[in-house]
Amino acid sequence: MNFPGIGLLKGFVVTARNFLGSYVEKDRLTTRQYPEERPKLPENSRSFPFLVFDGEDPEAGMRCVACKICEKECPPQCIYIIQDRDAAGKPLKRPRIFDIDISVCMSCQICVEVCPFESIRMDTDYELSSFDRFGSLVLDKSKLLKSNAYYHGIHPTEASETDARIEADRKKKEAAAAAKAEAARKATAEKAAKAAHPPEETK
Amino acid sequence: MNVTLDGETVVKLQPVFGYLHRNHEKIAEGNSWLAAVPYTDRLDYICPLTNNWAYTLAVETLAGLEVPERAEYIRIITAELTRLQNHVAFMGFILADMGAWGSALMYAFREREKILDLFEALTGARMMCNYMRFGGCRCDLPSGWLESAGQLVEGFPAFLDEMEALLTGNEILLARLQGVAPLTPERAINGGLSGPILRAAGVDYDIRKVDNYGLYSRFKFRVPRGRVGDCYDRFMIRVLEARESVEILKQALVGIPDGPVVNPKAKQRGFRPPAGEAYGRIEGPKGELGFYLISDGSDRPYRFRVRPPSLINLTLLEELCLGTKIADVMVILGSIDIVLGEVDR
Amino acid sequence: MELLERAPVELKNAFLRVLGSLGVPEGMLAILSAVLIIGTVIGVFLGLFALMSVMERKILARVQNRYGPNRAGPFGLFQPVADGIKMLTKEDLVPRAADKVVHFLAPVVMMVPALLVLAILPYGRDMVPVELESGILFFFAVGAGTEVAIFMAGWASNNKYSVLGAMRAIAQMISYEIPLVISAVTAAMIAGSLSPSVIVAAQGGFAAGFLPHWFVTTPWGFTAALLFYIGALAESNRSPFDLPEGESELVAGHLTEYSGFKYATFFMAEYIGMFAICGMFVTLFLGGWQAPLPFLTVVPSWIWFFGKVCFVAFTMVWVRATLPRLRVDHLLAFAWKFLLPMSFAAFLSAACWHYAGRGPAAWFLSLVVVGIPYLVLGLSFTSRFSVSRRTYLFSE
Amino acid sequence: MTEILEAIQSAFPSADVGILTNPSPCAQHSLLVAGKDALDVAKFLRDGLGYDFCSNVSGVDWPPKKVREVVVRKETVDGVESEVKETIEREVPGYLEVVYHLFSIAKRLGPVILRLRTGNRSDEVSLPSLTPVWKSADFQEREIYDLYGIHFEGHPDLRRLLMWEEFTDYPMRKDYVAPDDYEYEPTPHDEILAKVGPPKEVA
Repeated sequence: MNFPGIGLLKGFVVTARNFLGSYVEKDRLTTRQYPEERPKLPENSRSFPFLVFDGEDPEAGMRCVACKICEKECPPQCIYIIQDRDAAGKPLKRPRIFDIDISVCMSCQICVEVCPFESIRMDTDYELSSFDRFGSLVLDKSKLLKSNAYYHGIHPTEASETDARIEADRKKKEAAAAAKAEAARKATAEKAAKAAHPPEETK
Repeated sequence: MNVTLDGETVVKLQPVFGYLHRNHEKIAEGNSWLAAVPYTDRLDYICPLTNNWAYTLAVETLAGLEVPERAEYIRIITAELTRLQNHVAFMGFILADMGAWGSALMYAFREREKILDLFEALTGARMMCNYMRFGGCRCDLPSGWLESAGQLVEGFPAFLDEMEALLTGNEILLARLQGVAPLTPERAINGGLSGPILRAAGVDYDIRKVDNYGLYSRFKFRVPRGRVGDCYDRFMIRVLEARESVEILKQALVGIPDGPVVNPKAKQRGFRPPAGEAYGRIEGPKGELGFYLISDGSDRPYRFRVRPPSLINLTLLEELCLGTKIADVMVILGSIDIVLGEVDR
Repeated sequence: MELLERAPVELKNAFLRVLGSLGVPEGMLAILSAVLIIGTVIGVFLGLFALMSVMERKILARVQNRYGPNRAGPFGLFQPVADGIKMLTKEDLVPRAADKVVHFLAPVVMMVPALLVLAILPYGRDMVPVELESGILFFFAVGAGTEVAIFMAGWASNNKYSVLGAMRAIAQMISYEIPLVISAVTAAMIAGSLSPSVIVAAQGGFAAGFLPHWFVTTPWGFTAALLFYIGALAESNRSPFDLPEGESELVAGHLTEYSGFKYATFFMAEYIGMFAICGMFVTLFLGGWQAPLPFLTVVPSWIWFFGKVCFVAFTMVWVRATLPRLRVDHLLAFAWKFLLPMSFAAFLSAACWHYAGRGPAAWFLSLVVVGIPYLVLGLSFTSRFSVSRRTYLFSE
Repeated sequence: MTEILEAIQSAFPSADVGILTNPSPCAQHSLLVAGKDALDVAKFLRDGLGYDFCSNVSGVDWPPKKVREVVVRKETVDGVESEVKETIEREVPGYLEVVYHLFSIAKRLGPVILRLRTGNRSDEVSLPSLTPVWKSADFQEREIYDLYGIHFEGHPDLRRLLMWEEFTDYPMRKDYVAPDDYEYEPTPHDEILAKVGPPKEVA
């Protein structure tokens, strides 16, 4: 049986230690003074999606080919894509309209995972408040497109991995193309050879 | 809740639900299998990672998918961290329900914040993690993560000691909790209670031990259970469970092997499990979290059912509250530890 | 220093002399003097209230490892101004079914006794606004008026939470008034007077050259002080006795239907009442305006008084940050089964101390007289629940 | 599973119980029980076999569906026997189903899955409530009543759980059409105000 009141006194000691400790120990005061102090976000941190483009010109370097996989897979269906067409009405491999309604988006990153062209990625910008409930929260292509350099700035590891993968893909494709060209060249060479050496030689 | 009072004594109590209802099950049935994962985060938003695990476990049971060993370790680590932060937050919330001006709550959140920082470093989001995938996890641990998790786990018992010094001997807290709404094991089982509440009533039933899902059979840990089943036992069981979680974490952080984190055979996009049905469940921090899935072989679930521990633990609320004082109702509700996102779905 | 000690009184007198030399009639001067005193006291306490409302939040925050308000002005000191503006510009809501007259009067009735009781506190050497022979009696008699106000607020709001809060408030305040008064009477008995000034004077001087003669240094005085402190917490509806407000159960209790300036008035009255009861606590047990050590007597007496009041108020915040709220039946059981017998024990102990000659032997005698009932009552009170750790079963 | 079925059949020879196999790799087969025997079987499962923990109760909607079957008929036309393949479209009537997942706490067994089916989806929608056997089915059966419209006979307090009382449809049925205006919610607020009348003057 304890002396009555001891439990209460222990509690008072704990709170007093926290009161004094908050002036001395730094790790007790975990609050950040937001506009002045900004948190250093971990690399994996994510807010809303954006589109990556290579090089300088957003339109030219756009990786998106308007395949609409992200539009289909997006759980809350917040992505809206219309494919671009040329003057003849032939579909082009780029979107004419690419909108993301970030008031609906739930930052789940599924669009990033399903994108086969490494085009859509997660941003880390969290200061997106606006006075307009609908208009300014729908991000269109001009607001969504951000350079690969920006992507390297916010997710360095992931971006270099992506670049390496794209590079590998390109090399593979080039190799395939080269092989194909080689094969084609060989074929023509053989044909030429055949033409050069008339059939009678094989007799 | 509609509470009928006689003076300060409760004579009738009817919980009223549905203010947070969004028909999660219908949404999931209209989406692909993969797209249901981020929605499970929003069930019990205090502990998203265990929700992810329960759903992926059910899908893996349904499709017969294997999970690589490293992924199982990561799942156990994140689930036990989730349990820690849930139980710690519980200690704070029940004190706030008792009117203790949030000191305990703030200490609890101070520690919880550190765990959430770990989650953010791993998954990219603090609460809506969306981390687990069919047959594994989405990405591997970032470098240095295990070390910082190890540091946190090392320091955690000291924090639990501090909380206990503040709370468990406190005479006012004892008077408020002891003897309030005791529960017999038979009623608890019949009422479908699960998790810490069931064990507080003296029932030795922990799904981690019973089903041996994941790799829990490799870890040495104890399952505490109470003798009285009152609010104080429910409180203490969580404190003890948090200590056991620390033990599991210590073992898991040392023993984690190298390897892939996701089964390469598992297809995430356009995932089509074979037709059939499966019920998968895990021991969530709040109780038995189960998913009942029926597949008709297409790319979206035919039936997607959540067994929400928070809702079913409320079954006996009226029984527990009858005859108590109105102030006890808050404490009893707090001791059941519900999250409304899961109750109403 | 002596000048500073006399400064408030001398300033007033000088001002009146100037007015007198300007030909203001004698009767007018007396009234002006009173008005000056009242204005100063109310002004000081309103200032204290403003300071307290921000300091309380800062202390609570620090206990909880937060910063607290630090945006409005330097260190957040203009927070009360911002709060005041917010409160004044808010809509004043009156429920449709409320008793509008009583609803309106309740905050006023709350404010009046809180201000009246300030009259009899001795703020410094020879600084008592109203020198009443039976000041203590006046204090408790008038102070009890707040109960009426709380019940008025609860009843007139016509709201279930308010009525429950008001019911709790009445039960709680009446129960706690008894131990409060009896422990106050203990001090009055030893001092031999109901006048606050005499009680403070009785605590003057130092034993062995440095130990102050404050009543709190004796076992009976310490017990009575503790009881008075607990009673004071309950009387001013402070945590852990904030059942009438009980925000996790009753929304805001009797304050549920109040908003805007009426709410602010309630809030203000509660804090000023809290300061008043802290002042009474200091007067009765902490030696009023007496300095704690001989060489510190050079510091003006009123600074000591307000310093002690602020210290007591700080401990009240500390208590609030630490303890959960009691349940209503525990609350009443605690008052009637523990506090009341303990206050009688303190009373008896004080008598023993007095008749045993007030020396060290008397000190120990009174410790025994008060200690035995404490152990018996405390253990019987806590035996209803097991304070020792329960054991739990583990399965591997 | 078969032992359980045999135990049930030996206890209730007249009971209409069968096993429904589950093609999934997990092989969680279930017991299909007719509504009239459900209460007896449930009591036997609880008291006789120790399945004391009813974990999960879910409703499933099986709307009527068209099944195409290829039937081979022999036809004799003009003395020549020929095989004619004919596609018959047959309509399988729909029904609602309740699935109970049972576990045994003491024996650590489970899940035993119990399925009850209604006659159709419109008028024969009552099933016996198993809440008297397992209290834990209380809220879940209410939820199924709310979302699927299965009427549980013998339920102590069958009201809507998640939707509001005035709501008429059953949202979890497969043929439920969500309204366009999600935010519309009929509140009786205006009616109450009309009933109360103009504010009363206090003298």
